[in-house]
Amino acid sequence: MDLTPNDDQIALVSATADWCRDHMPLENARSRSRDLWPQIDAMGWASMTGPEMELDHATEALVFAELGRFLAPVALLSSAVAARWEPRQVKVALAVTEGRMLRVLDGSDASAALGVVDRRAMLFDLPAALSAQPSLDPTVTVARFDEPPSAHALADARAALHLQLVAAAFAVGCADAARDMAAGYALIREQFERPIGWFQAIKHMCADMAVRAAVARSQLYYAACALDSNADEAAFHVAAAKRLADQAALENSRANIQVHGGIGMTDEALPHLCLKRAHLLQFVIPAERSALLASA
Amino acid sequence: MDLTPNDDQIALVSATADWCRDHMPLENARSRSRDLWPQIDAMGWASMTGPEMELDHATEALVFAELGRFLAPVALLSSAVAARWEPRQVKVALAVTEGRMLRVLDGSDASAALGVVDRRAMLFDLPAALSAQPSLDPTVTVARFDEPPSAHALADARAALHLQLVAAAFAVGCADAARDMAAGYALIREQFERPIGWFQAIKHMCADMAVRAAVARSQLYYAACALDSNADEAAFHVAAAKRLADQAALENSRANIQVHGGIGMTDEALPHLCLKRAHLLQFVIPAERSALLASA
Amino acid sequence: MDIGFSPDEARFRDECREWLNANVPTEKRPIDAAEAIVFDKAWQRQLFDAGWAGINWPSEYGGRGLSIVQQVIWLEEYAKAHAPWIGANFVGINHGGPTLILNASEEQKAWHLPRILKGESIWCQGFSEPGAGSDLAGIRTHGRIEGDELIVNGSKIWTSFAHVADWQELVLRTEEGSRRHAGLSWVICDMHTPGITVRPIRKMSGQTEFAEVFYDDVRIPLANVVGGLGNGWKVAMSTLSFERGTGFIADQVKQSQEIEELIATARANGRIADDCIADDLAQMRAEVAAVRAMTYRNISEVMRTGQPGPEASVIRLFTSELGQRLERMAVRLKGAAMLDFQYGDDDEVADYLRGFAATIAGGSAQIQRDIIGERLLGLPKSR
Amino acid sequence: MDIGFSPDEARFRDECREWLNANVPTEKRPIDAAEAIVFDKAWQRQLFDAGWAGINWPSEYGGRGLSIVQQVIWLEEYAKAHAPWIGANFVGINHGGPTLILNASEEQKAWHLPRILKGESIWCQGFSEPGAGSDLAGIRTHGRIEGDELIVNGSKIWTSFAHVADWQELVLRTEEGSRRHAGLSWVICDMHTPGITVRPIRKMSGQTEFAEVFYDDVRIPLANVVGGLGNGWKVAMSTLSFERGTGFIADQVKQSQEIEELIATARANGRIADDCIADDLAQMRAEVAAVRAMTYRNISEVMRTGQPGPEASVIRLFTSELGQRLERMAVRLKGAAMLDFQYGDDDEVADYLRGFAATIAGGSAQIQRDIIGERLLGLPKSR
Repeated sequence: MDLTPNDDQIALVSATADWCRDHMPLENARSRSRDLWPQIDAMGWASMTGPEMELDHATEALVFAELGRFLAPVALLSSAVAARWEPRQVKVALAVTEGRMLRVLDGSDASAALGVVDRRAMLFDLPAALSAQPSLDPTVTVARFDEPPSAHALADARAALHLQLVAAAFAVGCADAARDMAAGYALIREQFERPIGWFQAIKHMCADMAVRAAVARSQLYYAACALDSNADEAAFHVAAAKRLADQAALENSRANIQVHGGIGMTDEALPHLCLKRAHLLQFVIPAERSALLASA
Repeated sequence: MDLTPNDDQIALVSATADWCRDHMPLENARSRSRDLWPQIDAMGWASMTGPEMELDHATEALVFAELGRFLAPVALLSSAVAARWEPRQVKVALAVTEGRMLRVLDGSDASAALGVVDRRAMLFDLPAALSAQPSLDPTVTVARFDEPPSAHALADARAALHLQLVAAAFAVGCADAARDMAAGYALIREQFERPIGWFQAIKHMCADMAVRAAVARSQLYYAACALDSNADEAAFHVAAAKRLADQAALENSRANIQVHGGIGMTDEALPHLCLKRAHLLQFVIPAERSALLASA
Repeated sequence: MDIGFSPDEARFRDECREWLNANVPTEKRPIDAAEAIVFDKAWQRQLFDAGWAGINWPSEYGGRGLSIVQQVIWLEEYAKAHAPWIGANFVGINHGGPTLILNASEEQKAWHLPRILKGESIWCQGFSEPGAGSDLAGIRTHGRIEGDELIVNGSKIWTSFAHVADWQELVLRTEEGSRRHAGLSWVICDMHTPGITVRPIRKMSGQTEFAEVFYDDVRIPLANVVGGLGNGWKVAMSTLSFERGTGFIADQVKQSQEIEELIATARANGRIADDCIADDLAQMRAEVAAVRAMTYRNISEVMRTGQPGPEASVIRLFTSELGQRLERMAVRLKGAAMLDFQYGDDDEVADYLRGFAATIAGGSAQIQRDIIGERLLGLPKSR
Repeated sequence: MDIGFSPDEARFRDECREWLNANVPTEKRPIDAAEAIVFDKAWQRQLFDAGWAGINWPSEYGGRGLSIVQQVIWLEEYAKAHAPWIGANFVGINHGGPTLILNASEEQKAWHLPRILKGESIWCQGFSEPGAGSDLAGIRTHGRIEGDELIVNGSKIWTSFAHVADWQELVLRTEEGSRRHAGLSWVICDMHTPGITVRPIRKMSGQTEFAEVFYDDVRIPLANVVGGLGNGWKVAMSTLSFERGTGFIADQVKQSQEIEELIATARANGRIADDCIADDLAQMRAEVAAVRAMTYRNISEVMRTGQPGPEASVIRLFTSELGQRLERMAVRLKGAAMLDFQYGDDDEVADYLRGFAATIAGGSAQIQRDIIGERLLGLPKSR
């Protein structure tokens, strides 16, 4: 039993953060070039648990939490799942279904989209050209299909859990980003002749952000290990991780805007990017009550 | 339209508070003598809206909120309702039903108990001697009946709303009492060489108590007026008042204990009396979702 | 206490309703800022001509001189009729005008008030600064007296309608070296004066309704000072209580409508079958009712004493947080369609995103809780 | 990272389980305080004799000298077996003993530690004072040095088991005129010394488990000072981190059991059909799982670095509030039977009422949030 990252994992996380800071800084999230995906692809993040690298979900979760902190492209989620359970070397877009309606997120240069229907991961075929539009999340485009295109289910039932897990990791990263932005701002912004972080009202709001992020991150680690060890209760633990990570991402993002005050409500500041990403992630296999209440 | 008390009402509330402070102080709530009820009866509170005094529910709600602040005997609620809709000069105990089980609260010297079953006020006949026990609320005794005794329904459907209204008034008083205790303590208790009310963590907790109490009190006034004017939406407004008052009483009572710290958890301090009363009132016609969602 | 209205008041309500039914524009208020201003001015003029502008403003300045209850009735009927938001006239009608009524000289009132009521003068606010948001007393924009003029330098931020406004209620430091609340003045600033630059700021909902305003040696006549040099803090605060008299009515009626629409939506799409949704809706319906009751209590207090009670700060805090919960429910009921939002859309998502301002602008929720703790409960000041 | 245990650890777990299954008393721990102490001592002796006391305490003082993971496994199995609460031995085992291990002299350790493990010495705490609750540095109880003794005067409060304790971990001011954290000492106080008076305090749940302790010229040998005169603050703080290594395990396992019981109860009485109840249970089940994960992370950190991470304060805060929510759900599911509670009952209502202590004792939730904001996030100290 060990729920702390080992030295290799720490080095990998730190290298990921360095790369993101240099090549994918949050400040540029709204104007990412089409060249970004090939660079990301070259870094191997989309195939960490695939047949070539064969890393475990624990390592993947650690790295994806770091990528999530920089609001990395959401196609990383779907591509990573596809790479593991139906290996292919291409970008796979993220699919969100609701009733008959299918939304394809981050679909540029993708020929397929991966999403979950009735707890089963599905690969949807995409037409050559998508009519994509801007979406709520400024880093993501959306293309809508009133009727879903042709699709097939992935053979292994764990693929859906895998998608839920990496989405939870992204949400944990998002929660971390919001917490750090808020704490950083609370240290430098002054009102009433003091840094606002001196005031308990702000300090405790930041403390609650830290609590939510820590709780979600811990469960993420446990869930990743449970999936790695094929534990019976993996489905519960992954759902629990997703529930807590979604809440942490959304509530931290909201609190971050409140801590920032006026500037937090503007398009030019960064806090709204976390908020919008947090909302997007809510739609990627939200944790159902029934999954959380299921007997192990 | 006027939702502020007039001069007569202000005088009546203030006289009520004076009497309570002298004859029924909170400090003695656990050891009230059997003589208290005849004194209360003599004050006329249990028959304010009855045929002799014919005061309106608005005035009654104001006075009952004040009585509630001193955790007055709960039989006042049931007695006031009985006096209006089936006039009698005796103490009527408060009945709480759950399934077949009937609990009679504050039943000493009472020959009947009033409670609500399926939104209908019922008068239950009581045996000459009750086997009453201490209850959660140290000011109240409870006697249990596995099968309810003989009973009849009050003719007017408004009797149930009346009970809900005065119970809401008691809860508003309870919420006020907790708020004032907390604010008072926050002013005198020092930690870190300052009154604890100086700290935003405590100050904002007290502010939230003030908000809850003000919100509940406002809706109480409106509901009382709606019942007075037989407005169509009286049932909704009374339910809304009960919901908000119950929440204010319970959450303020909890916050009050937290503000008091260690002393707040003791039997000898007063905060727990509000908490226990707040819990008791939750069982007196809680506001149902359906009543709050009903179309006017 | 009673919740009924007098026969006169009931008649007045009927008049409001009749006129609104016949005259509320069928087209929506335009989203485009330039078109919106034309729309706003025309609609305000129409209101004025029909006698519905400034219902409780003094009649000598173009108002109707009626009671606050009649103003409340008008606002209730106005919202119920889904009449358009007064938009660019908001600051003049709800803030600048009331401040002038309470504090300005005869000349200032006679010139400005009728123009505000007629929609001829558009006003904007100039209180917040980049360094002084919640901390209004931290204002650094300053005016140096030179002859009969102030020479103003500095900047303001979060100014709505700055790009279309004719006038600004500008609070600035007119005493060199003064600190905090002292040495501030409340001044009428002509937005067309040379030296003023407006930089629009885009909100996270896509709108550019507010802006940063820069002052570079801007000359304002000393005659434009309201309430006397150095009394700016007192003048600014006086309006808060006026604003809080009837300022809540419009919000309250809007929230009443919103909760009914949310319940209808949840019934229509079946989501109300989820008890969690149903219970949240039930809870908010009770709370919206309570806000009306609180608002009525507050107005009753104004009628009785001429002043809103200290609980106005409670209404403000509670309404702002309730509004945000209503907006959250609206996007929750929207489901994955929320993902389709883009800048330019004016829907529940835009409302939700804009709604973050409710607990930030005009004194954050944190400041409101300080005020409640200190003024209502007498706890010691921590700042 | 992995959540599995080694074959050795798995074997150890089997041993724990076997012994517990065979030896956990069938009768409940008595409610009566006098009977409870006899029970507690006997059970502790039984644990010691079988080699289950002080699993990760040094073997030279009667412990087993095993790893923290084995301690964790024991505590998990202990809770799963519904073995009795260690009651009066709590302070000695979880607090006094660990403090001595980290700070005491050889003589002190050799004399006290085995007696604690055998259940022969009952300990109580003496930190809080009427004027120093959350503000531990506000301690006023003082000891004047006279020869080789301290002459102690003052009082302590919220001392659990004071009426049955043999020894007390007493923090007091030993430097006249010293302020705040300076000049405090951590002293072993013999509770049978003349001049000590214990006044029991009844809790709102009816129990009198804690007390106020008064010191009137109480003589304590200077040899009983632990960690050196004037180092009391450092000594007291050292235990916090030890306590936080494994101190959370028992709570966590208890909460795991509670949530499963609540779900079973809600299924049995049909209340789970209310989606609001179901969702609260689902949420808390996720949170309880997360607390286990956090606790494992914390223990992993201790194994790796010898120190729990700064996130121990997060576990403490989150667990205390989660525990209260679990207790609230338990009384919610109880319905009107809650009204039947009376002093002496030891049921969900008693747990709920006692549970208010979780966010007050040992540093209020407010203090915990300060600590998290300051130590984890680096925000400026406000006190």
